[in-house]
Amino acid sequence: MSTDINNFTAKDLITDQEVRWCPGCGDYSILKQVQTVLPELGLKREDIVFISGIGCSSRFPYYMETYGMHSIHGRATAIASGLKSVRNDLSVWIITGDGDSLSIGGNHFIHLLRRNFNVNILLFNNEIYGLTKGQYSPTTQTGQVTKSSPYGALDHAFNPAALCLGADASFVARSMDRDPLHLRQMLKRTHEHQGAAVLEIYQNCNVFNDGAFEVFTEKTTKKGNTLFVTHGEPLIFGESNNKGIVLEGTTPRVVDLENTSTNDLWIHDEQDRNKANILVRMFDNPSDDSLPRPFGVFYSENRPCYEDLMIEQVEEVTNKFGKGNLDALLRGKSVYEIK
Amino acid sequence: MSTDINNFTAKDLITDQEVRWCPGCGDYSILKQVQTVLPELGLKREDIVFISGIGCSSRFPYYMETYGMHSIHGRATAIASGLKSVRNDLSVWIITGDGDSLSIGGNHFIHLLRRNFNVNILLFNNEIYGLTKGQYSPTTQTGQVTKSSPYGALDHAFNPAALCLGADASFVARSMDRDPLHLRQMLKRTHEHQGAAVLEIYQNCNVFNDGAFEVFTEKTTKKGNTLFVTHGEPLIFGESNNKGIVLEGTTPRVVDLENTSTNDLWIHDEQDRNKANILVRMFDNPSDDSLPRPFGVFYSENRPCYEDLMIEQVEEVTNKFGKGNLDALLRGKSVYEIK
Amino acid sequence: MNFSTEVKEDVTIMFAGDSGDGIQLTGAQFTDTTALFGNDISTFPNFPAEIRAPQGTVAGVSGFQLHFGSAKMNTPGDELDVLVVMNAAALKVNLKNLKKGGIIVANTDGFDPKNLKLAKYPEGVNPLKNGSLEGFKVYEIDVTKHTKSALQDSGLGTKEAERSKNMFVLGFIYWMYNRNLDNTIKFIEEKFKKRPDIIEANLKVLHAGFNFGETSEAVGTRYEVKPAPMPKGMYRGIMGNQATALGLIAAAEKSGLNLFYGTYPITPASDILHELSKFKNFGVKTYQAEDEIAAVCAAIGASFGGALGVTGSSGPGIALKTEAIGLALMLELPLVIVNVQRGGPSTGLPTKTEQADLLQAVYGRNGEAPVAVVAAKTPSNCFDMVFEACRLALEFMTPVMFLSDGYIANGAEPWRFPLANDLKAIPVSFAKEKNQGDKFMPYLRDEKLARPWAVPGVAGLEHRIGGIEKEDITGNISYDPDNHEKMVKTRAAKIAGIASYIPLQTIDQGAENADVLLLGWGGTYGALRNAVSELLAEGLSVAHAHLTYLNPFPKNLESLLRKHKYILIPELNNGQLVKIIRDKFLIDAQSLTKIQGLPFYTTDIKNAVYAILKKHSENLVCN
Amino acid sequence: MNFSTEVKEDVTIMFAGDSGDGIQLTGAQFTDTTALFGNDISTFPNFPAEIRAPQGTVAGVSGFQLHFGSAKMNTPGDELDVLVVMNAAALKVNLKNLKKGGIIVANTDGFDPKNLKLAKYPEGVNPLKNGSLEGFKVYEIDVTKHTKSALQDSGLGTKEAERSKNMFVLGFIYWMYNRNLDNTIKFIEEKFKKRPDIIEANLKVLHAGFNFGETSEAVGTRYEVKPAPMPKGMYRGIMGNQATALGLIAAAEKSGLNLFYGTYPITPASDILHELSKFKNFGVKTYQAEDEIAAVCAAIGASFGGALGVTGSSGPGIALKTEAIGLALMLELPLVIVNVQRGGPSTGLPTKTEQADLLQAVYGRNGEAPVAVVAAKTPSNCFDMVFEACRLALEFMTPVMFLSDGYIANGAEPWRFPLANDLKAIPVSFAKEKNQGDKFMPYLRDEKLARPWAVPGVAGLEHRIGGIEKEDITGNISYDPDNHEKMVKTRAAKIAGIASYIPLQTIDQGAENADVLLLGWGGTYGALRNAVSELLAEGLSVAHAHLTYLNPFPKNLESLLRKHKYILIPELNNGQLVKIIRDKFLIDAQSLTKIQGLPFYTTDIKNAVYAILKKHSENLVCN
Ligand SMILES: Cc1ncc(C[n+]2csc(CCOP(=O)(O)OP(=O)(O)O)c2C)c(N)n1
Ligand SMILES: Cc1ncc(C[n+]2csc(CCOP(=O)(O)OP(=O)(O)O)c2C)c(N)n1
Ligand code: SF4
Ligand code: SF4
Ligand SMILES: [Mg+2]
Ligand SMILES: [Mg+2]
Repeated sequence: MSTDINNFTAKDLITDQEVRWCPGCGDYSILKQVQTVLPELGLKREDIVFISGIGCSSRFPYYMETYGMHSIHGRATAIASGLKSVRNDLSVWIITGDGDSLSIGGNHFIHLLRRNFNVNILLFNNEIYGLTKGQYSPTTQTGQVTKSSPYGALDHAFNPAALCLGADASFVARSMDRDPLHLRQMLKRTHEHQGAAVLEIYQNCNVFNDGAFEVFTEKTTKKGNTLFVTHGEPLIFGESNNKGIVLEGTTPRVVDLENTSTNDLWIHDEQDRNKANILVRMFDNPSDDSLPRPFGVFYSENRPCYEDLMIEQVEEVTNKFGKGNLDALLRGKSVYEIK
Repeated sequence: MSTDINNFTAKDLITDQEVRWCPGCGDYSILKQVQTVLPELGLKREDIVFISGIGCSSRFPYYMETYGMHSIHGRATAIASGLKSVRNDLSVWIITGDGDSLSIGGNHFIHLLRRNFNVNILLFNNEIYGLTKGQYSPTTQTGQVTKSSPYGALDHAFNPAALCLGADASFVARSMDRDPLHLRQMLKRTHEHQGAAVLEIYQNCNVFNDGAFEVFTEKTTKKGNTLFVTHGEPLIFGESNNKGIVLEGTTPRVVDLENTSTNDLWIHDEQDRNKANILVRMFDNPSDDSLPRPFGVFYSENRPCYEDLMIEQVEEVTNKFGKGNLDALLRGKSVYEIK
Repeated sequence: MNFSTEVKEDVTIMFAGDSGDGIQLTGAQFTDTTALFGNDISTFPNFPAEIRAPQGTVAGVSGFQLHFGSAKMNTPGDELDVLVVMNAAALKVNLKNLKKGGIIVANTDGFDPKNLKLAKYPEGVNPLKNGSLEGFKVYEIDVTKHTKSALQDSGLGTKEAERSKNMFVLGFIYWMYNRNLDNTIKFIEEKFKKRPDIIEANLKVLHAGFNFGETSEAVGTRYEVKPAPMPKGMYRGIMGNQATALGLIAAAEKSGLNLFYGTYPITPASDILHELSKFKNFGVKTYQAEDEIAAVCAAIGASFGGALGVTGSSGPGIALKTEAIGLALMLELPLVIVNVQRGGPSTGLPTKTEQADLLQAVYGRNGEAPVAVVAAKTPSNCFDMVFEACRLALEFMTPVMFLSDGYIANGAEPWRFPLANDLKAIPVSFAKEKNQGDKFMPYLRDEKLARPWAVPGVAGLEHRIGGIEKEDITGNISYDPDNHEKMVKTRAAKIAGIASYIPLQTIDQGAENADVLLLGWGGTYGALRNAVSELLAEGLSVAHAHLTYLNPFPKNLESLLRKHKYILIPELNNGQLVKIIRDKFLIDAQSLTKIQGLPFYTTDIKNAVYAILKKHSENLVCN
Repeated sequence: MNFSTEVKEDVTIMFAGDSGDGIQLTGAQFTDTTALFGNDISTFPNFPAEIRAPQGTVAGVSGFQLHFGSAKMNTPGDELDVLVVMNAAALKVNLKNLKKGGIIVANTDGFDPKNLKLAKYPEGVNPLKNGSLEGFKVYEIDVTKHTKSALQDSGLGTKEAERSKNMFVLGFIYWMYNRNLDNTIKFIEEKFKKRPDIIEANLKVLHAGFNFGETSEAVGTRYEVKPAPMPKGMYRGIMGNQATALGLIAAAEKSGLNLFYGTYPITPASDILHELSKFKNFGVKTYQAEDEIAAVCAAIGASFGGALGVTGSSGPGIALKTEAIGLALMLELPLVIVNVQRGGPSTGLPTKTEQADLLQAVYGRNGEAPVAVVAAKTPSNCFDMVFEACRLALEFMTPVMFLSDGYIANGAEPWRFPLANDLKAIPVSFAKEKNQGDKFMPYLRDEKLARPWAVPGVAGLEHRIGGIEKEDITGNISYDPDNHEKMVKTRAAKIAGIASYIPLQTIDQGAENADVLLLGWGGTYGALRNAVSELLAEGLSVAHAHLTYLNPFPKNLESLLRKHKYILIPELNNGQLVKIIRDKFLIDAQSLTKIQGLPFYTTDIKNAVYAILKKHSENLVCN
């Protein structure tokens, strides 16, 4: 990263548009961290593009003095795929909500992951539809009372990270609006990954789903309920880092570090998909609520990016047949003359 | 299952419509097995509904003398969700292709799995678009030359079973057109499962993708390349059942049964999601092609069905507020009289 | 007291303030009380743009406009008589709509430097102080101070105390219009059942507001608005989306079917989902699908299963449903599609009103794909027309599009609600047996050209349907050329034939052979009715007909139109109905359009009529 | 030899047989050879319904119809002069189209009991034997036997040998029409380069067929069809979908852009994808998306990035794209939407042709959402019109819908292809710098009302666009009522303004003031042209104008129409263009429709014209 490229600061990323989220909304913090991190990534500002769908979170591009598109509900991933197909030189950031990406946009989302376009997906998960004023989303907890579920939501929620892994995502991570430092680290990792990188960000919607992630974000409960994973490090958490996770066969268990050596703990390996699958499922089993919720990079895999494959194929074919000649194309293989 | 309910035979399921698949198509065998199994399930014929999308495979309902709908591309799952919401008494079978379910229909597919409607999904995977004459599908192998990929497909294929698990499917199984016995067993299991059951069926499209599953279906190669899993049984395969699979940590390895006791083998547990995730990923690692491809029921979980939850909620609310009275509803809470 | 009482025919009030100021509740309370008093009322809430803006800004202003009076109120009013503002931003946004000489009630606390700055008034400018409001009657009240002092012994914290501000304003306005507090007292007691301290506080402040009017020297005039001569009967207030929800439930009950509502949230249609989801005890099933395609498909599935399948959305969501609507019309299953129109194209103006989806409703599908289209003209008419949509869908085995719009969906009016018994039953008969010898023919038609509805579960009626062209009568796949032509024509004839089963078109007001006929449709009814009333009063030869059946049209529409000299078609779009009318009847109908996300004002329409009359004055004279 | 030679103006042949019989290849070879000879040609392959049926059945019949002659061939012919059938099913399907007195060439081996049964002839009935073909000239040839005996020493197995059957038939027909074998010999040598044995076998059988004609006593007449007086130049054969693909590549080259084609396979549009995917060496990127919504969105993304973004589909897929097309028009980015129309509604008749998506193209979106619409009239015209679509999209920064249909998409004709240099360049200039002082205004427009195309990567032009209504000039979100009206009107004016940048409408044939003007559009051109030629030859006062620009219309359309007494609009739908014409011009245009998945026949059109002339004979006489 050469310094002459770092031609902008966080301030330069602020647009002339008034930020219009509700006071107290978690989106503010995420905006702030993104604006803080971007200048440190060695990018030119003009090469950065934010593409969003529709939702509170999807207003994000209006607040970023970069190129941007606020598209239609659920389609940011599809639009970004086209953009990346023709412009692999750009740094493309997709901003999407839990409804935008996992409900209406679910199909484009999983297909983008499968194809592995080199984009950064920031999934603002507030477990609710914010913009349309409070209906349940595919990540809303079963039983929750919302505008559209006055007697409790019946739906079983997606586990977004598990869905990503099932769709062959090459990078899956999680952070939260209330932990700026971790969020910035994760934003960097997301950017650095070559391929489709999903960063799920727990985001508080203080108007329609206040406190959904309280246990993970509030000082009093955070340490006991969150597990920050780091590649090569043992899984440790707890009030005074006094607990760890061991893997018994394929089953994670909480252990007390007074009785267990950290050497016996599960050592996080970002490249191990099987373990990543277990990691992201840790809190899915309601019968075992002692397991903390993991944050960090769960999985990271190197796999060719779709847009690079496209370019390679164009080059290969061009090498084989020579650069296309329009006249030859129009003539085709079999011509005749009328004299 | 009382005999007076078994009022129909396989023959009664044949319609007056000419079956119009290409000669040699794997769809014929699947049709035959379904017609064979259905009368044994204790269902009334009039309670059976086949719903399909669009594709060669989706012509299936026309050949079943039951209720049926040949809908639009990718939407059979969505239509079935509505039908099941109002008619939990019906046995609903969804017929879909790899394009129909995983490409255009991907979103409805994963959402149906998440919600867990009690339906049977038969996914005819021929790794190609048959009906539109041979374009690559989301399960086509990377590099394959097809009508739409004359220089080889760039796409990374989905692992359908892994995608299903990521989407919280409650039942995932696999069988193939060329193994009628196993297919019939799997059809029964699929039916028996209470909840959304996905049965992926490897189906040969002899016109556009002939031999895609040859190594698994042909006598000479089948035994060495397939692994039939059964709940509670060790994972054994090979020419003379001479090989087994052990789980080292979370990594499956092939062992020779001459050196390893079957007691040390991985014992299949349908209820273990973590192991199921490893099982369905076994052949994903191209560097390890010694691992066989598994068939059978990979995962099965008991979870409430969506339509039952809907009914329960209607009942609860009705119990609480009494059966709705239209006059009271029209009056509302605040009325006044003009005299 | 030194105040006089003035009698007024009608009054338009706008309550405006920050999203957090309880404006919508205040408006609703005033509405209820005024309805109980016997006035006719029309209301329209005006929400801020989708995302709540920081407090005090122009973007965050929430408004509630209501129009009440001693006659039929057709619209929430064009211009305001009274503007109640809780802060500077609210004044800034709404002042332009206030009549010359109108009243401003301003909460001075909302005009402190901070609020003035948030409202983007230039440094040092306070509109209350700089003479800019000359020509209006301004009542400046420090509502916050009065509220606090009313509550000083209540033990409530400042924040909680301040929340009752709106009650002070409400009390004051009640006083101004001579209203009784009983209804609101009852409401407060009900709402805060579990918090007696809050009840007490709110009542205190409400009375304080009322008494402030009574005792303050500042206010010189009280107003009296006599009850309206409304038809006798039982009334309630109703909003359009609510009426749509009730209409659907009523149709389900009257047809003996279960209602299935498949939808995906979208402004301004979501409230129908919210409303319906409350009524599970009617057996209603609401299904919030993953997207609009899934929603309509689920409704089709439900309909296949014998339920009343309904799906609802707004423009962008309707666009997504078009392929599946095509399937439904090929399957010839009943399906009701609710479209609460909003400003477009694309995401457009989601919270604003428009009528620009008519052509999409009539023509927006691949292939020859006719569906029936109806539209509601007022909030309460949503009940009637969505009920009609269900009736047509069930009687003709067809998709029916029901058009509402943001204006009537969120607007409210008094509704003389029907008794369940007075609603006509919708006869539905599922196929029970074979209909052609020993065979069941799923596409054998009745006299309405409707096919039988055979739902799974009946032995012997097993059959398959699908989206490929179907053979006449058998419903089997058919690629036969003549059969295709026949089926296309039959589906078209079925929809056209609906004309024989809907009411004839009537003239709403005016003569049968006026110089100018205003032909409207949907949510512009109130504005057109007002305008035509006034034009008639001026002695002009105008008439008004309002379409609620848009495909097919009532049978007599052409002859009705031909009796008038000039046809003017006012629409909140760039001219859509006018295209269909011109094509169908080759009548040189002219278009009056407004594309501002706003309803028509009376003057918009009157001016257009004046212009026509002027332009053609010669023709009209020599006649 | 005892045969005579008869000179014919034109001949229509149908080759028909089982899907496996190599019918399409046979037809294509005959086409090429005949084109080289200098005849004009029009061809139309007729595939079986989507799924291959068991061999020998009626559903499995594949056909290739071609019409060649000494004049301009506008259609593949209504009725057949010659029907070549490889089996009984092929005869059964196609006999009804054979002219009285026409020739049947029948492979007797395909009329064995098994084949007769598969073709569902009643037990014991063989149409070749029961006199039912009286009135036709029937040449019965045991093609299989001849083929086998030609190859008896070839060493090929029976199966492989039988595969050359089609070459025997081709050789025989070449003989019948006095054609030279060279072109096909070259083709075979090329195609089977790696299998000399196959080359030898095919050539043997080809010659055997030719010699059979020469030596067989059975055939009495040979035919001569003289070359057509075609404009001088270099020709090639081209199919519509192929022409569309080439047109897109040409437009990309001539605008200096990279072509991005986002699509999802669907009949009959898929071949455009297949074709384009071959030409990666032109920098073409084809993207087979997960569905049609993703396909159009990806094209929008590509366009945002500065590529020529194109998406293609057929009716059901286009329906799915409507929401995103609305976004593109709001973003004002170039986008070409290719719609190869097929029989509808819903899945409809996927392999058949229809023109029933016009109203969807013009009106099928939510809100006021105008896009430009153009249509191709012949296979080769697909090249010109899709090129035009690209030009308009790029010059006006707008979505443009290009309409093709199954008939011209799969039909072929000789094409005097242009030189790359003769194609007009499409000037594209990306925004390079700020356009208003030190600011970049993404919605500042040029004289065509087009906004600048500023692609990511240019420092200083950073900006945001989206689907919410945008403020004039700045492109910021705006909820302002007047701005919305202005933007709606501006977008409409931009599209309407295209009329100044397209050619005026011309009369294709006939007088400028005929009694009857046939106004057609799209793929019916050939049929209309034929019919009008014949009517003119009969001395009737008819004319033909054919629209390729459908929104907006050419500027002079109204005045052109008004010069004719009666306007008849023939369409392969239930009357769509006619609606727009009647609305726009209040002209009592009449509709002629055919909705059979088939093209018009000359007689369909002639009869309609006779009927009009008869009905109005009084008016026409007294004139
Ligand atoms: C096609 C379409 N359907 C529905 C909507 C309405 N809509 C806008 S945003 C949204 C969901 C927002 O939820 P989420 O994606 O979680 O974003 P959030 O507002 O919570 O950040 C919906 C349903 C729309 N704009 N377009
Ligand atoms: C909306 C829409 N898009 C595309 C198509 C065209 N289409 C029909 S079937 C099909 C894919 C078939 O593949 P698959 O689902 O794998 O079924 P198969 O034919 O292989 O059994 C496609 C693309 C369609 N009918 N409708
Ligand atoms: S509604 Fe929720 S998510 Fe949206 S801006 Fe407000 S707090 Fe944030
Ligand atoms: S194309 Fe393939 S999948 Fe379709 S019917 Fe033929 S063999 Fe079967
Ligand atoms: Mg959300
Ligand atoms: Mg397939």
